[in-house]
Amino acid sequence: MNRLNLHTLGPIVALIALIILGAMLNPAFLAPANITNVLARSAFIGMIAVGMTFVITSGGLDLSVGSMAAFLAGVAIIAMNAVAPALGVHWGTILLGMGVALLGGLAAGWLNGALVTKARIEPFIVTLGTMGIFRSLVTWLADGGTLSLGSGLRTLYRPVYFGGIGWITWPIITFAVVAIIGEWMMRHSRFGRHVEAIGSNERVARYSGIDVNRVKLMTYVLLGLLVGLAVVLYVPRLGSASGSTGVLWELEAIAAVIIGGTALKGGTGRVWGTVVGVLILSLIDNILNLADLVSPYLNGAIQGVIIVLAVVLQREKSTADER
Amino acid sequence: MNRLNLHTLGPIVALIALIILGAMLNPAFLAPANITNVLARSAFIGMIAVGMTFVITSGGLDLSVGSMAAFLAGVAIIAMNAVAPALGVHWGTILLGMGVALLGGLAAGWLNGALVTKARIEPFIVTLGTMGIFRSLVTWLADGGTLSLGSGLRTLYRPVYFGGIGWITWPIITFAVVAIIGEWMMRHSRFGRHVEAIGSNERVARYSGIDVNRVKLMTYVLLGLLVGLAVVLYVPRLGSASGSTGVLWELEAIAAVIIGGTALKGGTGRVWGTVVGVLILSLIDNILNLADLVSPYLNGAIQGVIIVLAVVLQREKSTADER
Amino acid sequence: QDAEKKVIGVSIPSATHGFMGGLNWHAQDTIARLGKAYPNLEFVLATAGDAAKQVNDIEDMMATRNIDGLVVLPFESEPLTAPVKAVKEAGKFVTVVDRGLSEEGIEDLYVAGDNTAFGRVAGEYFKTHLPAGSKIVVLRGIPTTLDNERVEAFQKALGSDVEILDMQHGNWNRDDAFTVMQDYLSKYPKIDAVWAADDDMAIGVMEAIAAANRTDEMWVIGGAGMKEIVKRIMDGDKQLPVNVTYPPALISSAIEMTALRFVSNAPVTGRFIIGSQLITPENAAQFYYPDSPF
Amino acid sequence: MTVLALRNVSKSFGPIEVLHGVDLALEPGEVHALIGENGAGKSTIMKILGGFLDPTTGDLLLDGQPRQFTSGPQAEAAGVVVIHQEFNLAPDLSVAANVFLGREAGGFRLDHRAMREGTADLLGQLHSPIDPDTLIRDLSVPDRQMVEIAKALSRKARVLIMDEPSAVLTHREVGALYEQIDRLRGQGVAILYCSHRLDEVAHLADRITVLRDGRVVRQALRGELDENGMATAMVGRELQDFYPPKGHPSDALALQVTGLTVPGEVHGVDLSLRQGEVLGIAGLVGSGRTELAEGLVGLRPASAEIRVNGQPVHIRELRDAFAAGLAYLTEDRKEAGLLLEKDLRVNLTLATLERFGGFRIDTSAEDAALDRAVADFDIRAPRRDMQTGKLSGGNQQKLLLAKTMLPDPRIIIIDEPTRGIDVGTKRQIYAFIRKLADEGRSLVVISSEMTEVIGLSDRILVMRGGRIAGEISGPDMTEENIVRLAMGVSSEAA
Ligand SMILES: Nc1ncnc2c1ncn2[C@@H]1O[C@H](COP(=O)(O)OP(=O)(O)OP(=O)(O)O)[C@@H](O)[C@H]1O
Ligand SMILES: Nc1ncnc2c1ncn2[C@@H]1O[C@H](COP(=O)(O)OP(=O)(O)OP(=O)(O)O)[C@@H](O)[C@H]1O
Ligand SMILES: [Mg+2]
Ligand SMILES: [Mg+2]
Repeated sequence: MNRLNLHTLGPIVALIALIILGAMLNPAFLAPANITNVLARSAFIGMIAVGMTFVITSGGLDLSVGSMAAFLAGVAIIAMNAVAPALGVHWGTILLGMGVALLGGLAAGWLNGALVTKARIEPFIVTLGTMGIFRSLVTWLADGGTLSLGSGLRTLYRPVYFGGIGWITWPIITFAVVAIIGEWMMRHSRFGRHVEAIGSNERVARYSGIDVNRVKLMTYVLLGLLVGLAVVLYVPRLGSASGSTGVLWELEAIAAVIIGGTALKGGTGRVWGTVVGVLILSLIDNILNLADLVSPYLNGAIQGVIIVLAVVLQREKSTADER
Repeated sequence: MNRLNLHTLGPIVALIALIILGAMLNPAFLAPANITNVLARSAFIGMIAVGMTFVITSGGLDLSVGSMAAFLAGVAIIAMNAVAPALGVHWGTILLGMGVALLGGLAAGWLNGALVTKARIEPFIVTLGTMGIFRSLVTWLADGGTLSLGSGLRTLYRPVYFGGIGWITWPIITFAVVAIIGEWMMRHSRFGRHVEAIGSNERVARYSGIDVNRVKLMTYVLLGLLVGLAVVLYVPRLGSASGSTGVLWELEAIAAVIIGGTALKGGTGRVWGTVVGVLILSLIDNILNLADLVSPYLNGAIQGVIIVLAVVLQREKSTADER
Repeated sequence: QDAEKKVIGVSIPSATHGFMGGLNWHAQDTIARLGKAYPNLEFVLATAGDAAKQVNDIEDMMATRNIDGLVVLPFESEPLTAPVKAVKEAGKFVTVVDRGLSEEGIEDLYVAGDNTAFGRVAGEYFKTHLPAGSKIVVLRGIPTTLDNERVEAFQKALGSDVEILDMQHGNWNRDDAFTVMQDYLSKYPKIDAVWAADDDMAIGVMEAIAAANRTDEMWVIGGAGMKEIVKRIMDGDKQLPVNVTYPPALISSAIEMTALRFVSNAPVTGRFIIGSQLITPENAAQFYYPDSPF
Repeated sequence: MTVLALRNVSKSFGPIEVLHGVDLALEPGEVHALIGENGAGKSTIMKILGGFLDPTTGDLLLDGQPRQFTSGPQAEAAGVVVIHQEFNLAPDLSVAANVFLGREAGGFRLDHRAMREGTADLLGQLHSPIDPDTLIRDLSVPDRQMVEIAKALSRKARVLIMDEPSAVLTHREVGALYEQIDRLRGQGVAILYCSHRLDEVAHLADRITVLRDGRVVRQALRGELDENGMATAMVGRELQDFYPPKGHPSDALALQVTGLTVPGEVHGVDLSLRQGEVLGIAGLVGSGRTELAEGLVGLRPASAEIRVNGQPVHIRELRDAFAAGLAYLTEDRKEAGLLLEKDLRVNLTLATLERFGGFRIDTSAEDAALDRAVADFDIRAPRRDMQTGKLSGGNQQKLLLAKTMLPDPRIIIIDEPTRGIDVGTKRQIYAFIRKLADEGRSLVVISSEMTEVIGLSDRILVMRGGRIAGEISGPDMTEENIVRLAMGVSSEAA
């Protein structure tokens, strides 16, 4: 493909620059332990951002993913705690919790998608609404506090986040699989093609016999499912959920998608770009922790500057042909 | 205009429904004091949302307004405190503070606009970046705490928020004036026409000799200026600014714009709709506080449901014509 | 002397409201002070906006900064328990500040305020200073376990003679508190007192009361000892009879004691609970820190 | 044996009825031409046949049976394929992806190769060199049209409905299109063909239906109607003197361009234009005519030395060109010319708003200007406040012309002036162009219709590969000469 020019390489250049910067600041940066940490923690936002890539590519948006994750984590914990006395501290209980998170994600995604496609409301408004709803519900379920997984279950479940094959932990593996499947779907599946077509021009897609509403609905359902999957890996990490879980994940996920080169108005989806975007965002945080800055109050400013710079790199074209 | 059909009336219907609901739930709702409170509180988001209407109509977006407001408030307070010893507790000092807020808003808006138009970065990314930057800067300026206006100045400045003509306080008056001018500009000025044209089809605008970049830049500058104006009225209210000032104002402003019937993809701006949207959002909060609900944890959920419902009302059309 | 370099990590929530701002300030101030006093001590400070970010920060300190000790103010207890435990298991010295972990016996040192006392002391003041049948309103913080503890203790200490008309979340935020209070004032024709539970919220609340011209009708009690509020108590402001301490400076004590462990080999362990005290016009001067941002 | 037919069909949009009791029958193996003035209802008929619109009253008959299509794709499943007057391509997708959109090859995994090859095949049949991997966004207007045609050919059509397929094509591509039409006719496909090029209709059609104001006014078989007859039937009166007489340009130079270079597209072009002159520019698709014009008026980065009335001017952006008295009418009406969602008034005055009031836009002055434009250019719109995108294609083009002329420019560059415009109006526009020249204005007319360039121009430049391949004037202005220069065949006469 001759489309792999500077424009597409932009995010990768930014990523490499960050890696070099990190390695220069602190030699421990490239140690396997740090790499494992960074990759594993990117996994949550990463999987969500892969789903978000499809939603955005089809011309949609989802602001609810962070609250949805908190809500699903809460519900899964409640479910596991509820059956634990009956089933015992047992993988069955955990599988049930996972099932609840995934099915819940499916249902939540479906709700968003149905409101967008059937009730024809702007995705921004729909998901702003459900964002408030999910956030409220988890706060209410937790009675303003924290929902925690029973400690027996926590111990059993823990390896799902911390274990893996050598230093490649399960979240890394899952994220990689999701990213590869996502990239494959965007490029090589009919679904991906239709998602791009809808984002590019919805009327054309409809005239070509594509079931536009179904495809759009599916993007939200897919995203919901991936949020559920992220929750499955998140719960063993912290073992709890509260009203402050997943705050601002939606902004991070959307930012990753856009940094990766997917246009916010839809039409072109780049899943691998999203992965790079997620890594860039995680690395910024990591690097800020590696070095001692003037003031921690300025972290946000440095983060902001780097995000903008990362994107400047990929906007090198366009000045050419049309102004 | 025969375009004043159900579609456009949607938000107004929602507003009236909310007013009736509020009056039914609590008779104090219609008391002048409450009306003054709600209107005056709406003024900040309201003025910002009017500016946001122009940005969104031209196809842009600004996520930084909340942090920008916090930053400008901080800078204005610092400036006033700094000159107070020299100038004294005096209207001159306050006018200087106002000038700083307005000029700062102009500059901040110009920064966003320039990054969007000159560096050609997606507005979402630019303003996500500056959002982090402004927020960090104000936290840093306040040393993590709160910047407070000296109490003499405070007393002098206070009437700018609380005073007015009878129960119509200055924020209400300013908001009304901004809304009217905004609506006028969108409908009757060349600038408004150009903004709509650019959002509708940027290429056509360019081929019509419109200086697309300049107009876009101006929308951000206008928004910045209105953020400055909001700050001028915000500071006298509590006389302070901190890292938590204006958090999520951007979401509220954008939501108000979209509830009001302006399309997120640009092309059609409805300033009066935005005003209605702002009032809807304020009223929801007010009603939730006035009514006795099951649990305050569920406020967010009810808010979400009402926002979605308010928009459902205006999505009645579209299914018609061509397939 | 080239004593071996020791690194102490400090992980705290970021300055999203007044109290945390004060805490951030004290943490930085202490670090700067101790860094000068003990050249062989190095400090790593990280601030986090949510629990997950805080876990990341601690992971990074372990993986890349090779810390010997950790001072942590958990954003939330539950999610931080396992990660802090992992730090302890790696043989590091652990100091937990303010919010206890959900498992006992992990930390070497525990320095905390007393949330229950914070609510109780306030509740007792209301109980003793209001006649039976009085009506009050309450502003709550951001929904968290900590807020729940305070409010429960408050309600328990208050008893049933005084009626709580309403409790809404002001999120420890001046603007939110202002809005909520305005609406309380519209809703309730008679309010005898307000428990704002936090000094930031108290500021918003008082502004709303002043704007409604009902200043004489009710008094307000905040909490945490913000300097402006303490000053007004010192000056004998009628509307602010007292305040309840919850000093952000407790982070300083925690960092200092942890540092002591590394410079003196003194056996520093145990639990230090800094109780909540009532600030009254008489004792206010000793709670007044004019340099702190809080 | 009729495949698809309309029986007594009427169609209303809101209160306005645009078709009145139309009957039409399509036979297999026959090319049926549908002609009529702009806004007569041709596209509407085609959309009804293709399942994109429902008739308000009357029936659609497929194989003699009444049938209701609920959507275009459903009609397509029944073998009724439409090439729309406006493009139906997803700009962010590649050519191959568009051709196979909704019917992608491959099982679980898309078969990119099959689709690429299939597309290359179809384009090959059309003698088009477009690379199947190019994004539609990067194609020129004529190339997009070729993709549309390829896309339609890839569908197994029993009925092929083509709404002005040739309007944006040049000579050579039109030839390839005819070839395919002949092949399909041979295979027994029923073809409904709409065009404003009457020579084309005479050449292709086995049967002609003439529509006027939403009514069928004439049906004829091949040979029964010549071009003149068609025009008369369409317009309802005789048309004479199709092209106005040539003018008498003065010697004063209105525009001098030296060394115009648009990087990668146009290489050092010199041209000059006299006052009162109509200069034609001809060439094949991709010869760089549009780039030349857009570079000249500041719409593309370009370098050149430009003099207007002898004074040097710097044109860096379009506004500079406007200020120097230049105007440019784009060939890309939908993407660059008109705001399809906005009403007529907004579009008309968009480029000249500063003329309508100072601080406040004077809407009544705008309305007056629209009244004048509607009269001058014969714009037929059912309602003034309708979306421009709902105007018929030809009327959109007239609105665009009106918009371009509104600033009263001295030098006017028109890229494809009569694309999709009916004969009657074309004549008006030609007369109008000549009138402008006679008033002392200067015009550059870029056109892919050779008869038009020849009939209209005082002098013709022919472009090839971004350069001027030659200049012809007077009696040398013949199709043969133009083709020879455009294709780079050396002149036999020399
Ligand atoms: N969606 C619509 N809403 C309202 N009016 C419409 C709509 N579509 C078409 N019309 C009107 O119907 C009439 C017929 O339009 P149509 O597009 O069929 O004309 P046409 O014969 O194809 O003309 P042209 O040669 O210019 O393409 C026109 O007056 C047009 O404005
Ligand atoms: N935006 C673009 N990006 C890449 N290539 C383009 C773009 N626009 C046009 N081209 C290519 O540039 C060449 C010149 O096309 P253009 O259409 O401008 O020529 P032209 O002589 O004006 O022909 P016509 O007016 O008949 O289209 C073509 O090969 C076209 O495919
Ligand atoms: Mg037509
Ligand atoms: Mg061209």
